Amino acid sequence: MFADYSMSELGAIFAMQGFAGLILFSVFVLMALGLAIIFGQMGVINMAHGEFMILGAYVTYLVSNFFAAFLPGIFGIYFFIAMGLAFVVSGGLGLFIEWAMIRHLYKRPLDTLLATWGLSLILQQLYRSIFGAREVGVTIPDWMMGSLPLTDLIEVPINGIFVMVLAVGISVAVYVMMFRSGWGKQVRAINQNRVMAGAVGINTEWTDRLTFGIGCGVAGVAGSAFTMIGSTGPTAGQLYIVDTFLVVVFGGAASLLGTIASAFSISQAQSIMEFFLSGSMAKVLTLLTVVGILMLRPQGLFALKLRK
Amino acid sequence: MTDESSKKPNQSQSTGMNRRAVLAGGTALTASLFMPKNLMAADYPTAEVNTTGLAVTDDTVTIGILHSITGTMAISETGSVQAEKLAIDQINAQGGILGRKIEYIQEDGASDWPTFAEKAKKLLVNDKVASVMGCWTSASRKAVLPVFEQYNGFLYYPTFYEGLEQSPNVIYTGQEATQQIIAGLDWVSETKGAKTFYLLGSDYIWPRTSNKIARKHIENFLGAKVVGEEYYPLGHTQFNSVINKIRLKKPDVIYAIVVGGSNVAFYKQLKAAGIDMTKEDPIVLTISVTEDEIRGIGGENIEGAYACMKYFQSLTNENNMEFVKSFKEMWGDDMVIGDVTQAAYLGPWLWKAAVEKAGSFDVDKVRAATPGIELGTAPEGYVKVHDNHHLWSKTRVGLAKADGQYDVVYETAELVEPDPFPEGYQ
Amino acid sequence: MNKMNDKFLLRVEGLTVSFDGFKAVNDLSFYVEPNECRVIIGPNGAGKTTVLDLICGRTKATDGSVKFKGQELLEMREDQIVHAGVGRKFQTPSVYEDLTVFENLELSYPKGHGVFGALTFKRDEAVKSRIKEIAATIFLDGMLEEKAAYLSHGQKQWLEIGMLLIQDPELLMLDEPVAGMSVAERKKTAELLNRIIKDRSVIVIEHDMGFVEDIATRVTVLHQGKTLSEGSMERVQNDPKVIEVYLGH
Amino acid sequence: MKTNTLFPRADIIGFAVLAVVIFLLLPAVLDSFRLNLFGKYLTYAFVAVGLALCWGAGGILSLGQGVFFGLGGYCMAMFLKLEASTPENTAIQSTPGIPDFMDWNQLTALPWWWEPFYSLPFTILAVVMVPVVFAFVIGVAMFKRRVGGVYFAIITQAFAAILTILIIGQQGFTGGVNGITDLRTLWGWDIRTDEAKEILYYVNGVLLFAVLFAAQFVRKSKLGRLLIAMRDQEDRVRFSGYDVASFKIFIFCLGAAFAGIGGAMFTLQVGFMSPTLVGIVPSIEMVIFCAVGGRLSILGAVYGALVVNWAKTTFSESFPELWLLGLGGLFIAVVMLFPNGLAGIWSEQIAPRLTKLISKNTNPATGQGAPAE
Repeated sequence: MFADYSMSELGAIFAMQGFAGLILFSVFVLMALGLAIIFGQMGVINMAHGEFMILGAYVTYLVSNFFAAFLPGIFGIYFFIAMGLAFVVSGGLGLFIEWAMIRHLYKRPLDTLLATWGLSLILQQLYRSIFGAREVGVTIPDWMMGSLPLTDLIEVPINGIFVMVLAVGISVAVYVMMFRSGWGKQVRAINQNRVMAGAVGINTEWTDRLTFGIGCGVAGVAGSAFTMIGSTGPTAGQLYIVDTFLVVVFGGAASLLGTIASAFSISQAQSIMEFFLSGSMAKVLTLLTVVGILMLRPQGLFALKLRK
Repeated sequence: MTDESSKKPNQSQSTGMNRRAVLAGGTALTASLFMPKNLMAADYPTAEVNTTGLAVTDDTVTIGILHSITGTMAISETGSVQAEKLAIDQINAQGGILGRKIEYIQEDGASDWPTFAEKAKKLLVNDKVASVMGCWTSASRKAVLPVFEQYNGFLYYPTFYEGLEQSPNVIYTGQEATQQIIAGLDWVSETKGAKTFYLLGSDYIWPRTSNKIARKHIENFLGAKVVGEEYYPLGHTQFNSVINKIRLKKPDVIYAIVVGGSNVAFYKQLKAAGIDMTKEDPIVLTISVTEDEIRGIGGENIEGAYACMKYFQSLTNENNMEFVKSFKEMWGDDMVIGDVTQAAYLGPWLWKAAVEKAGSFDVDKVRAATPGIELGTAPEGYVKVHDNHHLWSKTRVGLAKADGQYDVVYETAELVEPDPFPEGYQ
Repeated sequence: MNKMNDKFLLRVEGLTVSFDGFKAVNDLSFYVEPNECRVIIGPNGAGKTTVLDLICGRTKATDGSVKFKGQELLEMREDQIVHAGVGRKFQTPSVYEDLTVFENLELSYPKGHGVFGALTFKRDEAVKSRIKEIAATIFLDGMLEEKAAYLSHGQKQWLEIGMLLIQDPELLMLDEPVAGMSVAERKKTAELLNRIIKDRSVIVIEHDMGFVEDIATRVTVLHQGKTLSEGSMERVQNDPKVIEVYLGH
Repeated sequence: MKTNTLFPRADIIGFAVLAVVIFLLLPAVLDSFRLNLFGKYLTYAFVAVGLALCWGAGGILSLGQGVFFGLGGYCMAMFLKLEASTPENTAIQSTPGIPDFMDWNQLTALPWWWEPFYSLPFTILAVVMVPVVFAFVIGVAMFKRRVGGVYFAIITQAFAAILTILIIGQQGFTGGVNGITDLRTLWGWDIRTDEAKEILYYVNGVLLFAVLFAAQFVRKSKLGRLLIAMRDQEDRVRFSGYDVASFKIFIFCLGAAFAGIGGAMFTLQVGFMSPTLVGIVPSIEMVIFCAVGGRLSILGAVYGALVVNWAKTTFSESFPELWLLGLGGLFIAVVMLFPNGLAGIWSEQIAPRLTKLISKNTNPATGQGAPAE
């Protein structure tokens, strides 16, 4: 396995694979954060999570077209505006869906799974009707598509760094919201005891709606960022759903830190295995390992031991 | 393949043919095909042209269109549907076939192979269609194949594919693997002096079989070396690991057969990783990216890569200029046309030619008339149907440009013979 | 094993459980004799319910030992503990609301507890008469065909007690059996409990001091996961430590 | 005591109506093509019935039933493929006598684990036992550790993903993304003819009824009541002295066995098996069949499979570009408005009125049961 490579190459392998793993880690974090908020804090299984992400990607596509047509001079920065808009649009749709659908199903978590699956089918068809069945190409500003050569073997893609910075930024933002703001306190209070939270004057209805909306909004930002590395088509969202759920569940559903830790371990494992095995087998082994560990430790990596 | 239908063709018969003669004959025929033959339905009584109960009336004939309109494959199959409808419209405008207008029944395979089989059966058994334009993936073709053989339907299949098949009930209008692969490898070896290759693909039969053929050709005929071969699950979107491997192995050529959404991810990540394809270090050679796919990838992300297939939208021959113009008129100016779309466009025309040659819609007669059918009006240039139901066609290499089009940098001097069961490559 | 000549039915020794460092039960020991009615009292959060959870296997102990008739309960699954002869009633009534009273009792009938047994279980005369007998004991003999969902809160509590009785456990653990009951129901329950504790050992958690006085053989006062005081009702009531905890906070 | 009899009157009517629909009505009104289609839909009903037990009664939602359906189907397909790959039929291959896709992938000998599938009895056993063993392993690992609810659903979903990737990736052994195609005969009997399809339809129907009887037996046994008890008060069941995990494992394995039989019948009637039937999407769709029919009702599950698939076919024939909207809307509507599905509409809306009409002196407690309940 190692025999084919020289020492310096091996060093470079580990450096590059470590970095590839970090990019994958950031991708997982971005995918999973929105879901971790919704699933972890509300217990809602949002099977349409991938479609919310793709909505963000389509928003980015539209904004990029708009800038290319009307504001070519500042095309280089359109991406930031697109991400903001993706948050607003996906989040807004999230608010609406919570109001129309999710709030009626809080007592039936498994049913949210079915209803949101229906939603995902509808969204896919809407995307197809509006944007066509083909993938759309999102033009990324040139400065984001290059790379920084460190040595002649090691190069660091700029969009990778961008995704990482974004992942860190959003994680911090979510952390601050959840643990340092009044809203976060309310969310956690509701998560622990809905009735009591309502009794002490927390507007549980609005807090739920906002939580769901923010989770969807974060998904939209993730989708917007993924236009740099992935495809944008009506069914692209389905590619992410299994990975995303596994990351969240593996981390221990209620814990943001767990989600991040689990994204880290899965991504590192996968990227190291990918180097020494073929891609398909690496994927199978990663999934099997995660599932195996989950069977031994169903509560996930991080979970509070609670007094029942 | 297992029944008598798939016996290997008698190769001596076709390989012995003088290709120049074929070409010459083709040019002559081109002219005659441009003239709409005014065939009147009255000259061909329904009872005579349709002895097997197909959906043929005195003034119409019904065919089926069977592609995925929904699901993951809709991305790829949309272009084929559009091309087939365009061809049907044009044929009808010229007076139809044997004086009958073509009507079509369109069914959705929904990217689901059992659904393809179900719909194929519906088209053949319930709708009695005279022929079917359809399928895209090998899996869908494999699913419908027994249906077509059982009910004696006639399928025009447009996609370039892995070969290893030859059914009496299918006409393969795309290239089989050796046609597409070998010319490109020869070209990159001769003109670019490529010595080392890294083979990469999505994990299913077409990339695997194609890479198998490529590997044999590279190792046995070019005397070059394969330094890596790798497959990723369909829909995989993370290619940083394989890009790292490629960087370490420093191959002269990355031979990529990645499909669908993975394509977009692969080329974007390749570019972002600092591999500038325009510098040709390494050269990226693909057989899976048509103009259609570039729309999703973004021309700027694949600029400098080479693609090897039989058709590019930028071909400058008259047939193609006319075809591109009509296609855009019908479906919009922003449309692009890829290899498969063009091959799908050939389907109705080839069928028309075969029916007229047979003077009948009966599948058996059409089948008997099909080998040797020539089409001078094909956008890709002259094509001819081989005894093995595949097409003789030229293979070309295109260089991807930032605007999403290919510059044709090479084309084979002569038509390449289809060889679905290539000896020495299995 | 000195199973036969052990004076105690249940020996709890050094029992400890910690939740992320917080020790809800801390090095707790106590012993229950056959036919004893032990009442556990203590302020909220003292760890009373957790002790019952630990004994019946619902919560896994961090340390210590719980021996029932010489068997180590901490190493057994919940259902094995039940079969060993320990029954448990929860604080909030937990009955199967979608099933009838009869079916609720039938499921608790100590036969056909394996997969195969449950498939081939026959509702014979012995089963029926035993269920009727228990139903009469718990004042529900007229309601056998009602769905449990339609019972009042008190009736559900009785039904759950009945589900335990039909198992005929040697040790019965009751968590606040009269909480939330009307005065009339409470009186009937006291009467019921007095009847059923006669021929078995019982551990009861209860706040109602009058009720405790009525039934207790001995009382254990828990405070912050430890025994604060133990003995007869009278002794405990006069223990200055107990008075301080209950009145001095 | 209604729950103690295997067939309360309402259930007898329900079974009889379904038998009339499957054995008389559908064959009478449908041509052989449509009948074959309904035969295909009915194979999904096997899965849906298993789900009605696991999920409806037991509260165990598996999003990986496609795995079991696929395993059963693949076992059958392996047998049929071996029978179709006689040395004469495959004479043009480099290695005659092995399935064509193996030859394309340079396999020169049949893998050892294909060998037993030359035997039909072994295959029939495998159709049931392979899914059951697989379910047993998953069940033991998960239920003994008390993984339940949402977690179980997601992990089973991951299994569906894993198996799909494996089948596609190991194409030399499995036929890859194409699946195992071009199946012809069963012990020399051509399964592709219209007559054969008709016979298979009836075989399918009979097997479905066998499965329904088994399911009814389980539901009406004490085990059935235990499942409901477990769904509502798992702890109480445990403290009534039951090893909850073993019951869950049992019902999960039973569901897997049903799904395996369905898969095998699918292979026989459709003529091939492919990984698209194993993955996440079909697995979720199977849950939807069950939900539409009414998750509590085994007969409802059958109607659910029929109605949803029929709607899917019809919709996609008439409005190919819109059928996903309809399907998605149907899911949402069922979950939000009719959580007990068709069976719920029947038993809550229609049946009470019917019962009132028919027998006025029936005790309301015993008269409320719908055939579908």
